[in-house]
Amino acid sequence: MERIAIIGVAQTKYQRNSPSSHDEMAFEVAQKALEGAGLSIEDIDNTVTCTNDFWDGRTISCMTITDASGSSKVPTTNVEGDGTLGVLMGLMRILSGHFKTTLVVAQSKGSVGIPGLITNAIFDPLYERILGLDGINSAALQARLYMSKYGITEEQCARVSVKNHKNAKNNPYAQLPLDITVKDVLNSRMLADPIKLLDASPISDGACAVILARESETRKISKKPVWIKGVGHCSDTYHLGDRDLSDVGALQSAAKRAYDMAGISNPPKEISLAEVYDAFSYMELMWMEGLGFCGRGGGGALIDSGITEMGGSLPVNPSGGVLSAHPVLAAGLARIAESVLQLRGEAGARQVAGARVALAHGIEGACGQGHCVFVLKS
Amino acid sequence: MTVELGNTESRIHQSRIRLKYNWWLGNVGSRFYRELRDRCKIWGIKCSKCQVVYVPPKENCPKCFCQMNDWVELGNTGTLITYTVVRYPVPSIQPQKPPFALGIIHLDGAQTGFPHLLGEIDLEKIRIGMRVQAVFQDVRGGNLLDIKYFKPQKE
Amino acid sequence: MSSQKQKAESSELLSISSIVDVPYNYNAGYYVSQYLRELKENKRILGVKCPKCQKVYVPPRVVCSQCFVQTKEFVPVSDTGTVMAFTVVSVPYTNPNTGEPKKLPFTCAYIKLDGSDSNIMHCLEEVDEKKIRAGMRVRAVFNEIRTGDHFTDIKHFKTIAKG
Amino acid sequence: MGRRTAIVGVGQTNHRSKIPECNGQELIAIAVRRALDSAGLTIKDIDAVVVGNMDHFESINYVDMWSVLGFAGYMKPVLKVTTGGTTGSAVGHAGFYHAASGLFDVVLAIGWEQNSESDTTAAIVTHCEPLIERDFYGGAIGGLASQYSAYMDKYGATEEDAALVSVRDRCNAALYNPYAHLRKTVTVGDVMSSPYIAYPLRLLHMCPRSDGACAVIFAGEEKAKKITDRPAWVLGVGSSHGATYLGDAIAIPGLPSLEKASRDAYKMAGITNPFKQIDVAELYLPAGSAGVAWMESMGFCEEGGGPKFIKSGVTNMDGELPINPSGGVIATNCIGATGLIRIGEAALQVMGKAEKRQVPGAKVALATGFGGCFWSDVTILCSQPRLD
Repeated sequence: MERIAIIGVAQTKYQRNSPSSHDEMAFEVAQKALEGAGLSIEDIDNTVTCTNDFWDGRTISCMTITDASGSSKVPTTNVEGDGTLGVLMGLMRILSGHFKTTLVVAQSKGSVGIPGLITNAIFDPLYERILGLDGINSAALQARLYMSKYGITEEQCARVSVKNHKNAKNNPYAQLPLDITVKDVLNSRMLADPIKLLDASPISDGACAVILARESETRKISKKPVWIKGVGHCSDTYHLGDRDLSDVGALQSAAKRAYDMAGISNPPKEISLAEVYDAFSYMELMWMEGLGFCGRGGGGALIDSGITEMGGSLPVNPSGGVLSAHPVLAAGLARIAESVLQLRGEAGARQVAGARVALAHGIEGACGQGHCVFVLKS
Repeated sequence: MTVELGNTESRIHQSRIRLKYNWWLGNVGSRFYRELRDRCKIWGIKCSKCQVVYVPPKENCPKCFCQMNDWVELGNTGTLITYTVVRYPVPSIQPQKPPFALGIIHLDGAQTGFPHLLGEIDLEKIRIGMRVQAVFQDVRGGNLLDIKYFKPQKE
Repeated sequence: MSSQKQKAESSELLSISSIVDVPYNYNAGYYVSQYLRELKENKRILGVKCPKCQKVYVPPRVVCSQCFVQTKEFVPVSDTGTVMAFTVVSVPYTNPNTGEPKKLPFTCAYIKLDGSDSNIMHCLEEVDEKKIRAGMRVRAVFNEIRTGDHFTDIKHFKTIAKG
Repeated sequence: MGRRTAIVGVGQTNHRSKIPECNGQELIAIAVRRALDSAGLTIKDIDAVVVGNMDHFESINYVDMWSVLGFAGYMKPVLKVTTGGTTGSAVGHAGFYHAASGLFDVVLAIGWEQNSESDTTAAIVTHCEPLIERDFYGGAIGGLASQYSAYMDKYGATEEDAALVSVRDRCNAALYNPYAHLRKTVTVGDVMSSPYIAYPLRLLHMCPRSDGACAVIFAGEEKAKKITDRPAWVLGVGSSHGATYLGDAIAIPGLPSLEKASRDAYKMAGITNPFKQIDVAELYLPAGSAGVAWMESMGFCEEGGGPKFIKSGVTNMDGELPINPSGGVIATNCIGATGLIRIGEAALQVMGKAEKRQVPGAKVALATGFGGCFWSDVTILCSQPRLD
């Protein structure tokens, strides 16, 4: 694969009920990403936006940010999905040879709608929706099965929440920097057994932008480019009952593709840090297994070992992860942006010392039906 | 008048998207619900290649894309694969007032799970692996809630 | 949810019917909030000026689509303007805001207000297409009771009689 | 660097006003199976999938995840592209970029819509800015009608001019295209005596709403040559999606986005004289008016020359540049599929597989997409990897 780099990133502060409209948030990050890269809008020859019609309450939701994402004068497309898939689309557009520099902008305002209603619409209207399934209770079905099958405890899940909210204290963009204990998590309000309030990510507003460029363009900028070494995406089947919800095959397949492309054979040894899509605490443990950072069922022992803490050999979600800010669609893009900051050595108080290779991960649909994995290198 | 960002509170415009939808069930889904409605029977469909029985049935095998036409009548009983107790309210979409229990049931004779409600059950005593059986509504209209819920099967 | 019958025979096709009703708290953001406040409090229509190309956009927005610079200055525009394009809508459809049938007919018009370089979409009082043409002059009619809502604070645009 | 890419398979459903014997995924499966069969492939040969539709038309969130039942997407890479009416063409372009990037060899692009499941115009209306524009927009019909009223005013075009386009497309569908939804020949008199639905457009000026799906298979050069002797090579793509407010886009009597997108696509393909070099065009014309007002935007005639161009008959089946042999959008509009059907139909023409609607000897075909805030996508396909 031709060398493609990420040369600019920007994020808004993530918060609930942000006073900014969709386009104001999108413009803020688009402009900041350009400034950070030392580029002007004329240097951008195409854009990719990531918006969702349900979350935004608007058909053709990408229209909302067409002007604000700099898409009015250059070819653009809209990936209605996680920001990681937006970057994949941007990457393919450059690799096709027809573009040099792609601006990717993702935004969402969870506070505009009612997440339970919006996530209910993920489920099959013919067979599933009438049961009142939504993002939280479907995750609870998955968590219960996964935990029961592999003997993962609620304490181990709680530890993920404690770690990530603590990490968020070092991230100025995070929404929920918290000093909490495992007991706080276990005693927080039960939403859908075994998921409690502090096992779940918040409702967030926010935007994120990333600029990709082919190698020849990177010479124009002063910032250290961060190279895309591998990428893979994959989906499981759709009906909840047809899936083995404790299985992580789709993630394994996406990761394998990304690792093969990047030449990574021993992920826990070769990867310095990971930013993964922990919409719920148990997910981080499951995704660790799917990404090959431990064996199947090893997620619990992995968090117990402290390896994934800041200062451990494989810090996971130094930013505080999605548990600390969950602007849907932008959330996966934020994983990439945070990984880039780490690899540039610009992650401030959340910097992982000596970070060389980072993994960024996004999910799509209910219970991680779809996954997208990026391997990035300084 | 110059722009001073953050100078005023944003106006919130309350509106909605309220539309009626009518989703076609197709030949396969219609037959499944007709059987449920008219005869209280649950049918699955078998992929002749993968040898997997899917419920609810579908026309195309989700794994090999074969067209499936081998209907299999399933029992009303099964084993609970996983469950949760929903304790928070979401307006207008929940079938019962919380708390209520959701489960995925491995129906006898099928190889896949069937998500449904759990009823007549002590919410604190649900466990994976328990045997459950379908309870049908007296008046049925041809949708998933023609099965009222699954209740624990008498030993 | 309920099921609807198509045919009363063994190959009867069924469907699942449901009203999907999702409330949204649309956030006006900074620029449109200012616009709506001026409408409500001062019966004044605000635009915003691009510092680079000096174009004035109504409604106000954060960015000039052509120059990609942040707009910095609100400028009031006139309540009179020119109809650039229009249609009289008579096709029945559901008003998604209410789920009820949309009241017909209505005239959707694209109006370039004097002092603005962009067009705003609103309705005309006139619904007879024979009495409307592109290039026609119109004036905003404000509601006496205003709530900060673009659709109702401006009641409609009224034809300005010639002469 | 990118590589040459071609279309190797096309499939579509027999589009209708409603198709209750299929749910959405089964509808997709019909198109996918036909596309695979046309290329002699199985689903195992597909390396990645792109899908698109409009969420609120069927009220399904994350359609990429839902759609996998339509093509056995278990353990396949899938993503969704949605850009309004241009969704189908954007899905096609995304399929092209997937294959051209070298990351995937054989890529399945799917557009679909089951418009009979909801009130399409109501769902379209929600694409307007909710605080400023939603209440007064009359759906796509209202936008197109407003635009044509401005065009009529500026260039003296008439409702009859727009009716000619409607007659051409509806008759092509009726006579030549078994997949089309509306297959009834009409006359200018029929169009002009149908009622106004949004002045100056009448019922028979407008497209219907249809149920249907389309699948197009893209492949990188090496694979494409193995799959078929005569693929449809993608020579050019162009895309222009400007504006956030409809007020900024509609009150203009041409289609600037189409001008820009075709200019980009022509440049990439090496086309300098579009009218002469293009043999057949499959255009996203949602109303007869568009078939008049937008001709100049693709460089087919001079500014304001639309009425004369259409009246001359050059765009009829036996003309120099046949437009919409399939009957186009006025005969079939399953919205998320519509732009992809244009690409698929253009591909069939240059592959010589368009059956009764085949334009003899067609080598270069143009396909367009239209939607959103009056946005455009353009695709140029050719029977050879490069222009002569």
